[in-house]
Amino acid sequence: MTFEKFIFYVLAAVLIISATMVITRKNPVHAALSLILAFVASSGIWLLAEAEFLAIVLVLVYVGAVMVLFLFVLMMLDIDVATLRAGFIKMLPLGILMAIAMAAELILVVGPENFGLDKFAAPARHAADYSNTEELGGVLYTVYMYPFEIAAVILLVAIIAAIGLTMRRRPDSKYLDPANQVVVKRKDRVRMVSMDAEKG
Amino acid sequence: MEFFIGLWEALPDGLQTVIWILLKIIAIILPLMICVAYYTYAERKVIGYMQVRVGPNRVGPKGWLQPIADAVKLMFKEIIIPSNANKALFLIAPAITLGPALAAWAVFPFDEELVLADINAGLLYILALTSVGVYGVIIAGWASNSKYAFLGAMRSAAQIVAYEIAMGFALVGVLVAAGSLNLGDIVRAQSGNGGLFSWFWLPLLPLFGVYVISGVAETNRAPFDVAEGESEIVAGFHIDYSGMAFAAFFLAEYANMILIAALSAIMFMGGWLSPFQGWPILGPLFDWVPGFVWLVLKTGLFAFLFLWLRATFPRYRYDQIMRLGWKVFIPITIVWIAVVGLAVVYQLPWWFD
Amino acid sequence: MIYAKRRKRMSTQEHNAPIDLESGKYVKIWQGPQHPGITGNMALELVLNGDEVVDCKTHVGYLHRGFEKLMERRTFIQNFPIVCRIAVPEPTFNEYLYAAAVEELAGIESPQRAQWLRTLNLELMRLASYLMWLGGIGASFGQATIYQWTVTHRDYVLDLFEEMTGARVYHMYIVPGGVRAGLPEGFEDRARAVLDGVERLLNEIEKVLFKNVVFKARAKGLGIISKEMVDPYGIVGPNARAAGFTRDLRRDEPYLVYDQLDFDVVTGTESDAYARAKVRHQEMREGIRMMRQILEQMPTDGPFQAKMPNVLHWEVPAGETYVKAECTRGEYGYYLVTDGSQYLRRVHVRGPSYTHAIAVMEKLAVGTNIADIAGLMVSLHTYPPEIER
Amino acid sequence: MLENYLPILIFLAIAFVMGGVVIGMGFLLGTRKPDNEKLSPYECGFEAFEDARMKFDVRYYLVAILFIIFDLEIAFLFPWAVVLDEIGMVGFIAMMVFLGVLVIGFVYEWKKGALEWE
Repeated sequence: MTFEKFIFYVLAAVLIISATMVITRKNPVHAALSLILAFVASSGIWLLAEAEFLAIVLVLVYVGAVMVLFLFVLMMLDIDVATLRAGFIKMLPLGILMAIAMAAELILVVGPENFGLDKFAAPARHAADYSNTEELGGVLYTVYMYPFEIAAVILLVAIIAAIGLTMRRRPDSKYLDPANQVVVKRKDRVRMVSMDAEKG
Repeated sequence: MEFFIGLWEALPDGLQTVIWILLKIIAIILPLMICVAYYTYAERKVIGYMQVRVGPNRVGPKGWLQPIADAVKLMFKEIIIPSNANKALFLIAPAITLGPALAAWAVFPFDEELVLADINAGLLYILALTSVGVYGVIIAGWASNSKYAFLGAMRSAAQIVAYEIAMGFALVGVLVAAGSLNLGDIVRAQSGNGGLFSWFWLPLLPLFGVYVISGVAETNRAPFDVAEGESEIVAGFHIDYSGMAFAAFFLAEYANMILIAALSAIMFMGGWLSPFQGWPILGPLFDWVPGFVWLVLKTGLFAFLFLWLRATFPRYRYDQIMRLGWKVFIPITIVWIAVVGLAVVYQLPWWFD
Repeated sequence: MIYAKRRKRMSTQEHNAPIDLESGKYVKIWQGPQHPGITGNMALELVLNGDEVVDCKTHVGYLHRGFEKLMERRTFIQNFPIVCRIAVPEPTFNEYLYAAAVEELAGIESPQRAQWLRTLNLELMRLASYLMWLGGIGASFGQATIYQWTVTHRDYVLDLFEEMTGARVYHMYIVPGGVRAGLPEGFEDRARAVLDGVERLLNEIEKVLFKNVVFKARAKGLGIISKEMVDPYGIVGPNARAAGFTRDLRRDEPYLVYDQLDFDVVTGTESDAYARAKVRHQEMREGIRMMRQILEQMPTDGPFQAKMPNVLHWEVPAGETYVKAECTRGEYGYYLVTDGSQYLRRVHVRGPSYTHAIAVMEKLAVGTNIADIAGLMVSLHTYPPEIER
Repeated sequence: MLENYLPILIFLAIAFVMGGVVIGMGFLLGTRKPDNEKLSPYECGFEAFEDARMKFDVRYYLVAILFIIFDLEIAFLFPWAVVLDEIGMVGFIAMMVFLGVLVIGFVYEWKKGALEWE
């Protein structure tokens, strides 16, 4: 077993264990932390496949941004696990059915017939100065320009949808516009009054 | 002596490499820790003088041993774990904060050839690691099970939302100008006959400003120290920490400050390059100075700037940071990326030809 | 359009609904008594919705020492060491008011020179207290440097006190019938030097704090006291002046020698934290101007102590009086009742902190961000020891 | 390429071990005399009103969602920045269109007041 393989198995084990913990831990915060660990482990596996850009971006975007907010929402919501579990038994048969269906689909699509080791040769090892990012950039903005622009439109839709769904105003808030605050001059605030003393 | 050489040669190749790497890592971490210790001393002295007082001057000559005394004191202090805190997470949080702050130095080029791991995606790696560091703050705030700590964690998350986009855009500007994610290549792209005017701070001036300010925010320093906010939420996320558990947060904060200062030097101030490179008389005059010295000087400049900022500014409220990030920095950076992009496409002299 | 209207109505209903702590929407949190953002020892019980304060309840009593009762069991002269402890950072106003009230009841007239010395002492105290406060407003917004600067200069002012009275904090200088001592030789020049230093400091603070973008962004619009609020809430002093009232006892009902001094009343137009800070900053300059005049015009010889009866067996005639003066926080009053014996019958001290720190604070805190509570509290300039005496 | 990552792997391991060592040292050297009163949670000198694990109303949900979207956008910018000098004007225009679409979204959220955090 080479060192690389060893690392792969370690990461794979961490990934599987943490992924299992995501759905088994009772405390949602622990589950979210396990999910983060799963992301980190899968990022390591991608790195082993020499996809350094994707690996690091996975950490950067998912661990560094998405999960921070996810974790935060979980911490704040104070989820009542009991109510979540209320319909567990009732829904169990449907759940199992769905799980079997999904598993079957997965096996059909990514099963050994399509993704077996004999179907794919091991990726060629690249030299030390090989830049995965450059390879990606070279095609993404030229050959795949159209899907790339579609991605922009999808992100735009996401922005508009987010605003449409969650925007709410608070008429009672004492919000202050910082722009107005910083333009204040001394004469706006202080006035000197010169008056004669009243002889007491 | 010969025994050791023999022993060394008897080791398998793989182990030799690993030992070499370990030695190099120690050669990075140890000086870094000393820098952190004396950075805290420098902070107290500099801010002391700015506040018309002398700062620490009792332990050792002129207070030079103060950081050592602080470290020893913290080591012997009790680590208190509040009874309703989440014990495991409470103790993991400081390690999560400290780990990335140290590991980010792995790809840092100290000189032309002086780099531990010369990876292509160096900048991305540092960005990814520093974004992981925030988990320490959030987990600490949640695990302490105290409302002030929790408020600190909440603000920390708000802060990321506020500055990280602008910081990312600013870095993209640097990448466009340098054409590489490798930190060494970014420095090499700045070498030219103009000396310090060949560096990126001039063509990327708006991005430079945005990056330095976001860097201060990233390290949780004044005026963006809302996650700690002494007068507001007491000490924020680390309110319940004591002893070495607190020291870990402290070490991480200062290691991060040095990192951000050094990164600013690398990306905008020409890293190890001499400021007089290519100048008629001064250029050859300063040729003998090793690049590492220039890098340290530049890093020191930014490190001093962080202290200066702390002594000068009141604290922002975190919705104001958000306004700053989204309404001021993002428009600036987007426009400037377009400008730099055009300059690169048309190979505008003197920086992009 | 209709949708927008309905939504607006819904949210106002939500706002008017009483705060139901059990709804799980709100969080209760203590700020104080042990909190760096609280002046002195008092506690705020904050109800938060997110980070917005929706309700604020003040808890006082940590510093209750029962001064008013204690004073009824001591002779008139024995009360002197006590009164100055009522408001820790500015004891002199208590000394003056108590002395003035006793003098009025006993029918004693203090000599002219003592009046000048008292005015000088009170104005120095005002300066020292404002210096500390100015540092506090900086520190509460996270600017610790100002605090160090102002405390340094406050120490120089305390040096002057030491020369003048022999003590730095609790001077017990103003006694019934006059003051305890005249000025030492060369005091005027040293005092002028200190005042020049403070004036330079004020110019620097103007640049560093009042022109700072972050300070403006934090303090402007924070805790606005409207003109209508001033009288119902009993707001006095700089807090009321910042709201536009030209109310200053030194001007309106001059006591001591204020009618012989030339000074301006500083008023603001909108009483937010920034204006309150600015008004006080400007009042410090006025105070310095006044002290320069005092040092110039003060009689250098003559008695500083009126002829007094034996104070150890001093029986003050029966009567009652209310004496007031303008302290740094506004109108400060002593109500004394005597019954002709050696002891006071009843004392009541009316300090401005009582209304400012309790009623006004509870009102202004609602709707602000929890980050601004410390700044708001400091901007009202209250002393918890004076609230509960 | 992977050999470059070996030092990083070791460095990461050491960095996190360092974190553990620092805390372990605190436990090893520091005193440890816990008692109920010392460990009891408190808030500014009082006992806390309720558990700190509370429901918390955060004002910046919307900005946070927008943040994630823009973070993804930055991920698209990195490869572009690296290869811009190779792909030239075509790549530049492609990215400007991409950014333009997102700037429309940005202007929209600005005008809608989504960035006004009350």
